[in-house]
Amino acid sequence: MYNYLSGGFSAYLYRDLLLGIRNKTDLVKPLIFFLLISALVPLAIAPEAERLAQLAPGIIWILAVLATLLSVERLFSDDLQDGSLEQMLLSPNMLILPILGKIAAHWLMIGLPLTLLSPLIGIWFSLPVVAVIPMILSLALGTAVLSLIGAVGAALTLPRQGGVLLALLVMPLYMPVLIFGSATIQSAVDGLDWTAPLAILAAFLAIAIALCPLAINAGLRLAKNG
Amino acid sequence: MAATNILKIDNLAFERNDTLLFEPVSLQLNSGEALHIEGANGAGKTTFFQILINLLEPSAGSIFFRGQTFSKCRYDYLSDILFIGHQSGVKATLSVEENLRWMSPDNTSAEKIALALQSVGLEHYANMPCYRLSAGQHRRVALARLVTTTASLWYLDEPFAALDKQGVAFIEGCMQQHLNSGGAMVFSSHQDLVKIEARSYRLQSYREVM
Amino acid sequence: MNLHLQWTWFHRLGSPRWFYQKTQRWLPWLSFIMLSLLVAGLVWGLAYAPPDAKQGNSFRIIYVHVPASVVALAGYYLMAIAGAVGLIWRIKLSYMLMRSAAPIGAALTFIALVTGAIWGKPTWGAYWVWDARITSMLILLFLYIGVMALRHTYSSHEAADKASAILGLVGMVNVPIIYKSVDWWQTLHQPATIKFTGAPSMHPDMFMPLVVMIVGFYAFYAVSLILFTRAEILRREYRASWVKQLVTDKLAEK
Amino acid sequence: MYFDSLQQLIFMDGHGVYVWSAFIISIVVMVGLMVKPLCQKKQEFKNIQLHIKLQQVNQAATQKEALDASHS
Repeated sequence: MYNYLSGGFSAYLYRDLLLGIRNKTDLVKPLIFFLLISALVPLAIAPEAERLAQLAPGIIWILAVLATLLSVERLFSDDLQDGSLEQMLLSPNMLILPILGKIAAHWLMIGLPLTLLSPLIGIWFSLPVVAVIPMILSLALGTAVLSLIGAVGAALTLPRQGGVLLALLVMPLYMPVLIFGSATIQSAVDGLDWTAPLAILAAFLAIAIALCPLAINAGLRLAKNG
Repeated sequence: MAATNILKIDNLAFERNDTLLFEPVSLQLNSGEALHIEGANGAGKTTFFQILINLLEPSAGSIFFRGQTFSKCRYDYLSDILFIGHQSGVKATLSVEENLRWMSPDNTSAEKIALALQSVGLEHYANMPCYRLSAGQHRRVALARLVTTTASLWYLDEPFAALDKQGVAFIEGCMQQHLNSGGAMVFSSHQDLVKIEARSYRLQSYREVM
Repeated sequence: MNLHLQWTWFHRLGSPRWFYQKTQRWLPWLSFIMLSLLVAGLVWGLAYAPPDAKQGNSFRIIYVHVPASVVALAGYYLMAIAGAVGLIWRIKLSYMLMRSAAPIGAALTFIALVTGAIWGKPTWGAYWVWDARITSMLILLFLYIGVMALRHTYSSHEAADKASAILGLVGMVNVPIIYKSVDWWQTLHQPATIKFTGAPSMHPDMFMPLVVMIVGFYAFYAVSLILFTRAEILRREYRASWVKQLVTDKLAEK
Repeated sequence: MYFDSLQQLIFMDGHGVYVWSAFIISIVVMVGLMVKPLCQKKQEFKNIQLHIKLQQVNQAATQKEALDASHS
């Protein structure tokens, strides 16, 4: 069993997953949002397969960004309110591992289900079959980057709890992920080489794993001072 | 057993919005001693605790733990302190036992957990999710840590808030035992303590020199 | 010994009082340099430089658009570095510089965006085209606004300073990535027929006024930054005896 | 000068509206960036004057109190 003192990566990963499973509604909200908005798109544009397929890569990625943004806000705020953030910051170990553990849990609960749901959206939008695997891969890597960057914004806006400010801070930083994520799918649709943009997404993930926890650590320490 | 110096604070000051929050603090704490931090509301008691537990950085002054500067013994220090603040750190969706386990050190035996729950009167609630508990019971879950902890330096910020007589007696018992076994503690409270002998230190809110 | 001297110099540099008194003397000189450069560049660019072969006279907008975007981008780095210096060495002055740099940078980014849009009309026939530079500028504007807005999250300005500094650093790592990504995205979708820049291939008669304007904008940036920082110093250091002395002296003069 | 007359300089073969509006907007914003901190500085001076005055009043009051106490 885990505790906050020895609390490394797996302790926080396990705990956040457990909390997520117990609060099922919070878990399902972003996914429902993802599905609902996807269903609105054909109604708002046109039910023509060709046009939808053209827009699909972009729309899927915009929805992934919005769904992550919607959920990342609460990554630390519950912990701040009930005092467990304080206890986490008191852990003698490096805070980077608990932070990564929490983000990994967030990705497992938001990014991964989105990724798994995406083929369904692909079918709705008549996305060519060749693009499905690139889409799944790009979403899997990209949503992890989105969670990491979003967590930086969530940590910095903790005293006032996110909202529009969180979106303002995080959206510009999401831009490269959005570009290369949708480009991966688009390249596959156009029959081009889609591994190059995917490799760049992987590079973003590597950079984000290395740097984001440092910023999050520094940001969380300010929350109490707000 | 000779009393050893556990904590030494030298001219500790904290600035918020370029104003000192309290008059600089200098004090010492030896093993077996309890220190009662007093001060009017807004004198910065909670902030003072947050500096002690390394959540906030002091603007000036230094803290020594067992004779070493803080930066040199960060790991030892943090693994040897227990902090219970205003917020309990209890997760509503986890059960009482799960919460206590999370907040207790490694290898705490099942018996110890059971004992801790019993001493705060929650033995029958072990598997109940915490959102079903009252506010007072919530606090008791957090305070059950006093039984399971192995830390030698306790920081308790208003431990008696929202507790009935029984609860107060329980904490006083834990504190006494901790002091007898050579531990040390810093706490704040609005209530007068009956049993515990404690030195008191009054935080003075800072007044601008004209 | 030498190191020690440098260290004290560094700390003197970090003192708001030192900065306030020094810049008092620098300001007239800097303003003079700024005005002469800007006026010279403006007259040269507007009246003497030859028009572009393809774009005609509308290309003269380059003399504000490019300097504004160059300085706005450099300003972001300056802001982030000032924040980092504040975080590492805990120098209050450097936080003040960071705070002052944000609105100036945002305003310059705004200039770059508006002039870019105006330039777009005669060149592309539309006020807004998702050109790489303009898109990057738009993102830069959001980054600046984010740094400015983040302050209000914190009630203590020590925490606000640190948070802005962290955000600035995160942005600094990201800015080159964003620029490169947008460039790449641009080439992927619509290779622009006419690019705004291409400075090295420009004719010297067109290029020289641009250089003068860029240097002039840097001088303007310095002057504006100093003015903002001086106001910020007064705002935060109102308890310091030298500030009180300054104010009473000023009263006595009147 | 590249242009033959002032009129041509203003008109710029039909591009004058764009060029001049771009320059005028830029100049207005830049002047604003110089004026705003100067106004702020003026305001700060006023605030600090007020602060000093309040301090003096407080000081006088405490001195008077001390004096009264010693007399009685």
